[in-house]
Amino acid sequence: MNLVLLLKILSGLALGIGGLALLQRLRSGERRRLMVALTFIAGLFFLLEFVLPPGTTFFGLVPPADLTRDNFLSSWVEVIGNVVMVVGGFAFGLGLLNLATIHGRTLFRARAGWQNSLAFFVAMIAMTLAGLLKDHRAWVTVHDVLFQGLYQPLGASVFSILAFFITTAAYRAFRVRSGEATLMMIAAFIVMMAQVPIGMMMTNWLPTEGWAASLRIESISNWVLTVLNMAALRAVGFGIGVGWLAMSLRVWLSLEKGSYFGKEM
Amino acid sequence: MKDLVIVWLAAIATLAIYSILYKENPIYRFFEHVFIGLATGYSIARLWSDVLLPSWWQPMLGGQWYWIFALVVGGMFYTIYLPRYAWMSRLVMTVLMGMAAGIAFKGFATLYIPQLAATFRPIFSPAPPYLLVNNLLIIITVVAVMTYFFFSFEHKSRAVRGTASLGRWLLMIAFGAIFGSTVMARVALLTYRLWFLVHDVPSRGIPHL
Amino acid sequence: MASVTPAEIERQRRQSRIIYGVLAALMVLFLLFEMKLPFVVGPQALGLYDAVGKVRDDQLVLLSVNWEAGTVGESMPQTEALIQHLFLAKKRFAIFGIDPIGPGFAQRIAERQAERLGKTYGVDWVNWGYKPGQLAMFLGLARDIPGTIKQDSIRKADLTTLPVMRGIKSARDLGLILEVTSTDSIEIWIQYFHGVYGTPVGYAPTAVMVPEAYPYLNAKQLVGMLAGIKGAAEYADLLERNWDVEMTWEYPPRRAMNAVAIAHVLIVLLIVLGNYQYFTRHRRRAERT
Amino acid sequence: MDLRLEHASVAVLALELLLCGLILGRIFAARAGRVPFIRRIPGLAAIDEGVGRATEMGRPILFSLGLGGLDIVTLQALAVLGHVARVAARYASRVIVPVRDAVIFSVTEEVLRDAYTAEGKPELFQPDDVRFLSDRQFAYASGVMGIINRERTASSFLFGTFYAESLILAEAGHQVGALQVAGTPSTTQIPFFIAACDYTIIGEEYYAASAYLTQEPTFLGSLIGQDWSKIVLLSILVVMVLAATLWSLTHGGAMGDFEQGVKTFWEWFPGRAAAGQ
Repeated sequence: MNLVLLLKILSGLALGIGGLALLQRLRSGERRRLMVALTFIAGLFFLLEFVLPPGTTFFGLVPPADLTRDNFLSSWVEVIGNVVMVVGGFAFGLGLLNLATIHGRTLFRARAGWQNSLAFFVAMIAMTLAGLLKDHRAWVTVHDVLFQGLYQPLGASVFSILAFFITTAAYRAFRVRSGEATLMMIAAFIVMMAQVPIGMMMTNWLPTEGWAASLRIESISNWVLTVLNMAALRAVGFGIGVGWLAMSLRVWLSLEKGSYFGKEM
Repeated sequence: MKDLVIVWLAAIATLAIYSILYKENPIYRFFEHVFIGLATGYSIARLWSDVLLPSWWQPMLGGQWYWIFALVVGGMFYTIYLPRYAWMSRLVMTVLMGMAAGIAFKGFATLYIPQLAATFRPIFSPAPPYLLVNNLLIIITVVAVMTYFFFSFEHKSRAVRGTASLGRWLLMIAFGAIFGSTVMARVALLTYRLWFLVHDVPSRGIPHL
Repeated sequence: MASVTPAEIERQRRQSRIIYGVLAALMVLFLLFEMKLPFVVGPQALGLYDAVGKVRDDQLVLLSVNWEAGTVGESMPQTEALIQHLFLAKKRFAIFGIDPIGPGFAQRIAERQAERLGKTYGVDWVNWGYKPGQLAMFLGLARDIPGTIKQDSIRKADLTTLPVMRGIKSARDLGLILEVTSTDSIEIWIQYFHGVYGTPVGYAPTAVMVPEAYPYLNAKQLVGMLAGIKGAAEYADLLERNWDVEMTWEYPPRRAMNAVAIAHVLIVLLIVLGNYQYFTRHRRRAERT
Repeated sequence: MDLRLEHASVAVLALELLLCGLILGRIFAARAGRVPFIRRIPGLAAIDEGVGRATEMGRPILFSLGLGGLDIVTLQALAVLGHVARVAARYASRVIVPVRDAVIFSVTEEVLRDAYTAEGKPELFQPDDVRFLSDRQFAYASGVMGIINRERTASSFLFGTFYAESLILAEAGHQVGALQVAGTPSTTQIPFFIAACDYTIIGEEYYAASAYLTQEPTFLGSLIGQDWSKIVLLSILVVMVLAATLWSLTHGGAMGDFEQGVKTFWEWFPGRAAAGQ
């Protein structure tokens, strides 16, 4: 790294911190207005990128990268995505700080379960090092042991607990206590049976071609999934889409109320 | 030797997780903490090597000095611990929220309009009759389910009430189908875990003398 | 649903423990011992099996492998079944993927099976390794295979020098594309290979992805499908019935499927039992009032 | 249908302007005093019951925000959290919030702190109750499962974006006898919530939560606007289905040109030549 670059970076840092100090001098009402403005501008960028047709230039000055697909804002979407990813990445430290506080306190005050907190720290540090240094020969073994011996099987085991839970949930939920529960049960039964040979046996005597083939349990299951299920999910989706749009609109225009919004600074 | 350690660690870890099915216990608790520790370490390593190193550190040292501002902006998150400056963390947050909101206009179009257009199907035509029945059912389902989600009427009129409850029934069929179609995938996960315990552990975990 | 009394919670908890125990015990039993459960092979697995048989000698099979450690329990037996069939039926094939993990798994399986069945790397099969899955790469692959892949991933040899690649230049020389996957990567083969060159495409997704594949199957854009572990078991059954060679498995799909099937049976029985209890309890309550 | 909509076409723009106009119009009408009525949503009505139960039993409440990052879905979950926390503060109950995203973490802490302060009990807020667990799906799930079992939570609220871990969280809560309310726009997870929770908020009801809980005119108006928007979508749908049927009858069932027309309609804007090229 050359000295000039280092100086540039350091002065950038000073500039940034100076900027923050200036921001701090804003009065309460100004802060609020600044936030409303920033929210609006941030949303406006994505709105404009969508609304301006491909080929739009910035007063003829900034041409888009691909005239047939992009407008002049399009290439910035990726840049902004990158910046957000990096900035969001720095926030990870907040989570880390929280974990370290909770477990550190347990550990140093030797509260009940301090062994677990110790295990947490050891596992975290070892995995961080192994992950960062996995190309060094000495760390390959550590990485493999931690990754294949613990991390992966732990994840797979937690995931597979779902098989147990889906069984007890089905046992409790699928009772014919109401018309709705019955319908849900019948649909689940058909689709479940269509997945296993024992279920397929029920209708295997039917031909695989012609109209009678559509009475095979796989066909019925497929029909439930691709016609009824698809249509119902599509309709739910339209509602969710409208709700999403409405809430986005409120957030964008700072019309949102509630705990985090509209607070005095 | 390494393989032996891996197999046995994996076996113990698996059993420790399953032990919560009986009840919460110190062994589960221990492995839960180990897991969260490993996951945190894994995330740190991935964050550095997949995000910060290639998208921030390298470009910055490559001459794009202005990437240092990302650190300053990222630092603003940490003001939540300083009451006098805490509002600054909200400043970053509002920008992120504004973005999340602005994306919705495009998202609504690309996610839902193609689905809307795909529903424009004839319900009567000289084409094969079963397709038409399906088209009709799809339209009825979409209309009924959407009616169920109306909020502004207490479903007073009989037509609306009837359509809405039809919508709810159709929804339940759909949910049942989703439930049923997920069972095999989940059971298959468990099957492989159990296979590991009853087959791989004895065959790979016991050294052949 | 949330129960009020601690006694009721404890009762449900005991009940759950019994169910968990029975489920695990039954599945282990069916994994350890080869049970003869009733079994049928569906038309989709059969379609895929027949498609492999129809590949001509001057053609290559492209085995695209895009799965990770998370779906080993479904994707590995699918891959293993297909590789054994390709070797036995003497079809040349190339392993390929859009990230390094899948082809790595497939290579290990192929190496083990090749050793057992006496097949030679570079002659009977090849590993192309992986290429990041941009559209441009796929379009290049369709037009010019050796020019896009350049080297194989094991020996780093120029693709054109390997006997397995003789006469194979573009998508026209591919007799079949098999996609074993846990991500949505099938469309590109359908659109740009089947759609443009008419190359048959076979699909081996995980169980959760199966419903999305039906539109393609109905439109005959896919020659067949292996639906999760069930598909692998069906394929294993077809192999065992049609070939006089013993099949070997790192994870035997027929046994796994037996375990899966017994779990399904248990769930259905539990639902029936639950409803029976519900009715009897209701009747008792009705009699009392 | 395969549409190219990277940029808004005239039709898309017109539709979105109409929907946004309806929503904004209803919001301002409601703010001006025309406060509308909305129907009962059982799952949301049960939220206070869940908090009350925790108070009665003297055990904490668990509130999971799901796996989403900072997006609209999570913001809605945070709004529900704000309500739950205020009711909890009123009755001096604890709310434990396991979080999986560090950006969300800072917002969550503030939402919780504000709720306790607003109820005049800032001293009840325990910073340790907002816990960052892990950004890895199943590490998060294992952590939440552990918390539910150890704290024997009296009620669980599961709001946000969920994936396969939905049933792990819901079933763990069921096992300790928690009263559970779940709400998510992740439709494929709803069956599991229905199976294991007492109340499930389905689909768009999720976005009705703020309106229902606060009865704030802005939200109520927005909800009415959403209803009108859906009527617009339904009308388009019905008209186009009739048009398709008419076309089919007059063209012997050949739908190719009709579909091309629909595609052109949705994709066209000045300057774009023929669609589908």
